[in-house]
Amino acid sequence: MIEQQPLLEVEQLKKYFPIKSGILQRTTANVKAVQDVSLKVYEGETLGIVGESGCGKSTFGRTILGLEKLTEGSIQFRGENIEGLSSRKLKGFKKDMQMIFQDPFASLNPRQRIGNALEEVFVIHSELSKKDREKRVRELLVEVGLKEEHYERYPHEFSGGQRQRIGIARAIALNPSLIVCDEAVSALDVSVQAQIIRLLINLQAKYQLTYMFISHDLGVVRHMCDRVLVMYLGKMVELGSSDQIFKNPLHPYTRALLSAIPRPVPGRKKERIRLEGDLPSASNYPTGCPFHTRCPIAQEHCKVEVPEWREVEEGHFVACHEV
Amino acid sequence: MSFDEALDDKRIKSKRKESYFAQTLKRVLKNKLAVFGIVIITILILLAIFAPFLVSYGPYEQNLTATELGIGAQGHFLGTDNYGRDMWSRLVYGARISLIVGLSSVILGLIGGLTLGLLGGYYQKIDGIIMRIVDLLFAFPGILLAMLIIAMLGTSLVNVVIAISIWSIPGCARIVRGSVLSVKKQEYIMAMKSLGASDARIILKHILPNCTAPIIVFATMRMGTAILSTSALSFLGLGAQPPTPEWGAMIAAGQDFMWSAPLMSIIPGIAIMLTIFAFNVVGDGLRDALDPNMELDL
Amino acid sequence: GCSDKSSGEKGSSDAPAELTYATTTDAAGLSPIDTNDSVSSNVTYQIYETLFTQNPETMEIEPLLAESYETPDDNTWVIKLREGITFHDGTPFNAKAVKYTFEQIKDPERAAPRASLLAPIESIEVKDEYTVVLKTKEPYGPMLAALSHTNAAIVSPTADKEGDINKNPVGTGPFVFEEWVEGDHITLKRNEDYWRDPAKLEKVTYKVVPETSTAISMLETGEVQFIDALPSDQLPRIESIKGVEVQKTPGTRVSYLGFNMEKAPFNELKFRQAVAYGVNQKAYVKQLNGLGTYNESIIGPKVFGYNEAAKDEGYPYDQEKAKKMIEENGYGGENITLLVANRDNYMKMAEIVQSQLTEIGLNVEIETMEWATFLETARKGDYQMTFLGWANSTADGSELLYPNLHSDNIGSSNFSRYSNDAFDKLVEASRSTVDQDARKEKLNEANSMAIKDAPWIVMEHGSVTAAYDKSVNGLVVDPTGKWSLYNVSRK
Amino acid sequence: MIGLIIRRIFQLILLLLGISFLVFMSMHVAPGDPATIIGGPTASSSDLEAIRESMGLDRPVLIQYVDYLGGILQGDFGYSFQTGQSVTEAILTRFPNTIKLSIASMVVAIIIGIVAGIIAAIKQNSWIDISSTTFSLAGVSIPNFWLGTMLILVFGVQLQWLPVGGLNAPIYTIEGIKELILPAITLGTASAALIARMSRSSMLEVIKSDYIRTAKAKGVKRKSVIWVHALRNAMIPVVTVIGINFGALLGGTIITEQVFAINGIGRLMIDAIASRDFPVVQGTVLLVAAIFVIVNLIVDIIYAIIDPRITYN
Amino acid sequence: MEHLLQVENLVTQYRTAGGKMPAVRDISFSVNKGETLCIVGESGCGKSATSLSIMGLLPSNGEVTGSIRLKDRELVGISEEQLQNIRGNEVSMIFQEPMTALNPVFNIGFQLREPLMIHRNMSKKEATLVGIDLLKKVGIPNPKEKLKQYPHELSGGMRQRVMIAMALACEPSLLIADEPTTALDVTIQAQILDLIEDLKEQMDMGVVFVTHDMGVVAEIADRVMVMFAGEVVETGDVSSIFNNPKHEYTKKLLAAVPNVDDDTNYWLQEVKQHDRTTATS
Ligand SMILES: Nc1ncnc2c1ncn2[C@@H]1O[C@H](COP(=O)(O)OP(=O)(O)OP(=O)(O)O)[C@@H](O)[C@H]1O
Ligand SMILES: Nc1ncnc2c1ncn2[C@@H]1O[C@H](COP(=O)(O)OP(=O)(O)OP(=O)(O)O)[C@@H](O)[C@H]1O
Ligand SMILES: [Mg+2]
Ligand SMILES: [Mg+2]
Repeated sequence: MIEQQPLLEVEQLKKYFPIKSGILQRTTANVKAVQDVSLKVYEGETLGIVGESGCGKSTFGRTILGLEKLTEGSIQFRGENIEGLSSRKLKGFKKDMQMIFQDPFASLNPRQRIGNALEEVFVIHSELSKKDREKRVRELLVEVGLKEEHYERYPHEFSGGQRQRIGIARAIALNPSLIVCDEAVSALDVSVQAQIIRLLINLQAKYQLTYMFISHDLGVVRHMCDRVLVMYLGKMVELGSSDQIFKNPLHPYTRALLSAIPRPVPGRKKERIRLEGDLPSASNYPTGCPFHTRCPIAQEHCKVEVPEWREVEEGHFVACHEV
Repeated sequence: MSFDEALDDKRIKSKRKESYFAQTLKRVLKNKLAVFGIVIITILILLAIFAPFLVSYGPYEQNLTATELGIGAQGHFLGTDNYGRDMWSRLVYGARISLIVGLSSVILGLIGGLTLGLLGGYYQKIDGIIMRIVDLLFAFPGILLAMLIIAMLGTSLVNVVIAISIWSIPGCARIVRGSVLSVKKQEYIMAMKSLGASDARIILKHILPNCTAPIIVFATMRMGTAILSTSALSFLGLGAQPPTPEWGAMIAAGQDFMWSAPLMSIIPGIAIMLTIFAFNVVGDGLRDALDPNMELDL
Repeated sequence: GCSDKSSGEKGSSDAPAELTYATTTDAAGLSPIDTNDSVSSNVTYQIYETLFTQNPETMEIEPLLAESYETPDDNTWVIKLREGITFHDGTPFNAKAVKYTFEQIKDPERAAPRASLLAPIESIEVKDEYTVVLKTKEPYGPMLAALSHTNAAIVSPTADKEGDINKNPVGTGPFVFEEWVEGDHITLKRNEDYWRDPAKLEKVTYKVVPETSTAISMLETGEVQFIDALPSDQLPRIESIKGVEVQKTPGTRVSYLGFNMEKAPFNELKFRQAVAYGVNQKAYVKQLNGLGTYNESIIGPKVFGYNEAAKDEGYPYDQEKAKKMIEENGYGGENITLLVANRDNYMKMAEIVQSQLTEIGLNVEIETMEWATFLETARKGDYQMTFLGWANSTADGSELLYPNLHSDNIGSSNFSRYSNDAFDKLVEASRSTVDQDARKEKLNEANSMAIKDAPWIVMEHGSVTAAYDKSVNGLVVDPTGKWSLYNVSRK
Repeated sequence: MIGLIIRRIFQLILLLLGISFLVFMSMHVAPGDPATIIGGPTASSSDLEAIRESMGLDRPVLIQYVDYLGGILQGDFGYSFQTGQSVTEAILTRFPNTIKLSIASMVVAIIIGIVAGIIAAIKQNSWIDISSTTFSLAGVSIPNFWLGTMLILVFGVQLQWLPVGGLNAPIYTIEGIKELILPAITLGTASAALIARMSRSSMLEVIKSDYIRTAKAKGVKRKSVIWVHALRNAMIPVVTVIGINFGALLGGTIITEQVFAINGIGRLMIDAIASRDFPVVQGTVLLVAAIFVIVNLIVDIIYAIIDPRITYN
Repeated sequence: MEHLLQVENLVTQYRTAGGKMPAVRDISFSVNKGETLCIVGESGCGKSATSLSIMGLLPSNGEVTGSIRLKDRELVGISEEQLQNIRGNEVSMIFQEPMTALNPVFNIGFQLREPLMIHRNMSKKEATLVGIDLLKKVGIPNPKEKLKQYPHELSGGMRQRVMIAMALACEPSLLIADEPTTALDVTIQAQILDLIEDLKEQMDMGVVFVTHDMGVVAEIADRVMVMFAGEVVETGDVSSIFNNPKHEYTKKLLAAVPNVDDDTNYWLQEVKQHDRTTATS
């Protein structure tokens, strides 16, 4: 099903946001938004990323696309290191990697008509004439299930679902190979959500697209993704195929997460794992295992020793002392 | 038909095919106060253009035997100044100069302020330097600056405009920088970066249009200050050279006659006020019209 | 004994013995040696005294600290001083003090701004305690005028040597310095040990009020009692205030339209004449609300050397003639820049003259400048025509013609760059003649010559003005604008 | 916070260095020579040379500047060309008046501006709003000297309620406060106008926000919703404008001091510029620049006080 | 039986440039004591408009007709002062956006004390004590310290809990919660749901809960009201809505819910299957 050829290879990625202070604005502390993430993403697959809000999912996505400068580590796209590319080549890469932003409304310039916003992509990356551009944009609108006459409208004149599709249209306009979908459907109600997911899957089938699907809707993740990465406080805590994660969750955080999903079945008695204790923050990073402050099965050594990232079964990785 | 579309059809009825400009204009015209402002500005412009046809005395024509006449004097319905020149004529001819001085110095100041503000706000690295330059401009006495300009360029109306423009730069730069800093954090800027747009494109096409509200308020308020500044400059001999009928200079000249002929300063004062009022209400209207979200709140 | 007198006086009437005067600018200093501006002299005039003084009404020179003088020859002045006078600090006033003061004025190290006043004096000798002998190289006609100049007032040598008389002035005058808050006010109090009867006022305050209109308001509310140098535009207002007296008398100041004699076409007499015919001074003077008079003589009526006949020797207003001359000589449409300093009445002159010259076919543009820039520009001769004035503080014609029109002073005070040998000779003669009638003759001749040559066109001879509360008594402003508070009282 | 203050002081020193250099150079480039002013029209060229020499103006400009800086390091800001007074003393005697005046007018501007702006915002489009806007626009279009003279004529001369000019009585006396009223209004009006417009638009934005709705949902009374919950948030951008405006206000003191016969820094500076009194110009400009920076520092601190989200560490 | 809240023929309209736009078109419903009514429906269908109408907190361009009765008291058309006494006291609301609903410049203590001091006339001291107690109830550790903190210093989940504490401060008879958990991840969402459930039982309060998460609905609702384009299309108790939906839209809504526990028999899987075969063929 998955062609075993990494499209994207991330090694030891770190992204810190400095907290500056002092007379000379020296960096005194860091928000460790992403820590030591290493990962391969294969062509044509959908990789789900889940985790607590604020755990660094969006930052990870943005860093991969070069929208944030990485602090450490390397990112290779089709075997080429992105860091240190000439600006011309970088433009080519940008064309190949796209992002659907978390908030579709915020990611559109409120003073630009949708048609112009989409055309701009071609202005930047192609030499199409004005007429051709407009033709292409109208086609695109239809492709994502909008209408040609939406060309003239402003972002605020669309419903959430439509805006989301505009974001998608913009992302697919240049036939990229990788699209990072950052909680692309989280703010919508299920019926609109369903339309969008259907669209994404159609596109994937048509263009051999690779998705990184960031979401906290585990229901969608389960069905949409081939593999799932669970993050906690900027670190990878578990990675495995969709089945492995959902049927055999190993990490206590993954388990808590799954147990907390409200099921659309009335009357069913829930047995949820309650997480106690304080939420640590990315700027005040706990020692040892990042999850130990809330972990129901934490031991003394979890507070000091950083758990190792190990493969438990084929393709199923976890970072926990206790499994 | 999907539910989405069903809702959508209910929501959006009007179709738009007009140009951006026509549409903005239409929205401005919906605002009564703005229309009033446009009317005043139009009248002022017409007065300025057709000045020679509207007056029965030249603006420089002295009559030392009919000085300091009051409103309604025969042949001079706004009276005369201390040289017996017709106030109406001077007012009308003055519109030419004051409007040009006001507008051009605000525009020049905006260009300078925008450049500094946009660059400083967008590029963190040069922000510090640019803001220090702005501080320097702020703290540097305006009068000294004007003197330098005379020293280097001599006295002329163009140099008045230059001096006033430079005075506008630091305030404008600060305000623009402030909004750039907040617009820059918006996700659509990040989105444009991810699409590979160049910095110039992002700054000019995406950041600038979204900073217009404070810029419009600043610019329209600044118009008045600019016209008034000419009277401060006449202290240095840098303002409009007499007997030019420039409003700011007219107010300054009327200062000595506030007791015996108060109209000499009140009339140009009212003209300046009306101008500022007009530009401000049009500015407010424009700001609202340029904001596509405003429709819901109208 | 003195304090008794003052309290007795106070008891006899309820009138306040205080006077506040508003000045637009602060004094630069309080030493007569180190200042030369009129604001400073308004103050120093009450604190210090000169050897001679001009009678404010007749302008005759009378002895003050001097008792009498003799001139054994044209180059020697023997001056007998009054006895028994002491400075405010107790130093006795005597010939040594005079010698000290004059030497300080002449000392190049001190760089006294009015050193020129005493420049012709070669030596100062103390003959005895109360006799000084001044020797000049050449006869010095305006000697007495120079000695009555406020900047030639005698200072206490002790005070000057031991302190800064610019800040803490010590003289022999009717008022004693009390306090100076720079930029705000100066107060003087009565000198109880004055050598004549003590002054009637107990306390005098000079308040800095930069805006004339504010000063007038203060006069109206009684916050000040006395202002002077009233601007003509404000006169109607001042005159309308009840309880305020306005004094307007002809003064020595002359204002003129000056040409740069080195720049074409102003180097041509024909052109200057045409302009002179084209300027209607009467129309201008009419705008002054009664301040200033029209008279074509350069030396004004209140200045020594004036001759009634010179009044009409110039080129009176005749627009037709002016137009004709312009046309005949091909000056039509000439572009001329009129340089104007934006202070005093110059702007007013400029607007009116510009309009008048336009009527005779000249193309005149006004270029205004602030004073410091103006001075530098005008000094360099970077102009075509301009307005200036000369307030003659000694009311002596030589003191007008020499600095302003003598070729020695091209590059400094001769802004017109007028250079005429015959004229120069006459002026020199007027300075080196001691006989006053002969001097008058020379001055008169020089005056006529300059009027004909027209380096200047006289715009007006100014008036000296003062406005004061009705309660103020005995205030006399002399034609040079000076006033003494010695005889002033309040009722 | 301490870090911020230290950093700003550091920047202040750099700024002052820059300003002093620029002012020094521009004074020398600008036309008009102090010697001509001191010498007067009668002075001969050699007199002027002598004056220049005595003031050290005959040396190369850069050397003069370095000398000047050297003096400053020893706390010597030079002596006035005109009066010979030490610049430090000249400034110290006038500074209290300017500070009194500018603080009083800022207080007037802030109170009038904020109240007018907020009332206009909560009664949007009512006659109160329109008259507040009109007042604001009139405020920026009336020249200071005109307003000042008018106030004097009405309240000083006609009604005789307030003194015409001068700042003589101590600030804590009734007289002292009376003297300040007219100048403060004159100077504060333009700033009040700007603050009113800023407050209005800022308030309009704030009262639409979610937390105001939350406050209402709690049953908070309308008055406290506006003057407690909304005000503090609305003030954040207004405070910035106030800071920027303080610079303009310092410039405005020149005319106000002139009209009201107040012996202050503005007048000192303008007189010094007019007479090319270089050392005094330098001293006053440096002072004004320093005040400007300090005011902006205070603004930043106030900023952090009203908005807890802002920290400087 | 006496209803706690009775809404009849409610119409909520927004005045816009294009005329009046009805957001709620003539709906009627009721809530009893100790009952949770969930409102579900497409985004933009008028759920928030309904909640705000009950609170009397519509924006200035909104207007209400119809009848809203709280314990026999008509709320439509009463004065602002009377409403001020009811709000925060008898009816409380938790807003959709936890991030922006707290005033950023006041500390938690101030905001929490406010309803108590207004409606219960408590002194600052008393209100503080009650405030600490409330924070404890909503599961915030270290409540005493938290009172001194500002909203931005708290995580999203904590802010949401503070909002809830504020809403519950005066023990209202009716709580309106407008999508209170949308921005949170499931672990925190679960905690909050538990809390509301507990409090509802303790205080016998009526709850109107707006959400689009059918899982949440299933978990907490007693009755469900489905809205579409400003109208109520279906109401019923929770099991009948889930097990026996009548309206087309309700059916569609339920069908779109992905099932986490099962990967067979779900539309997404079918779509995937279908697309892959068509793409390869
Ligand atoms: N520009 C920034 N400067 C400082 N800190 C930042 C910045 N951007 C993100 N962070 C911090 O980095 C951490 C990760 O943020 P990120 O947005 O990646 O989280 P997320 O997993 O996408 O959360 P959510 O589910 O809420 O979108 C957070 O603690 C956030 O506060
Ligand atoms: N202030 C307003 N002015 C005009 N129309 C508005 C305003 N607020 C909301 N609307 C419109 O009213 C309708 C109902 O909005 P409402 O906020 O009640 O939807 P909702 O059901 O809560 O949606 P969501 O699930 O997205 O919160 C929408 O079509 C919306 O566009
Ligand atoms: Mg995110
Ligand atoms: Mg809603």
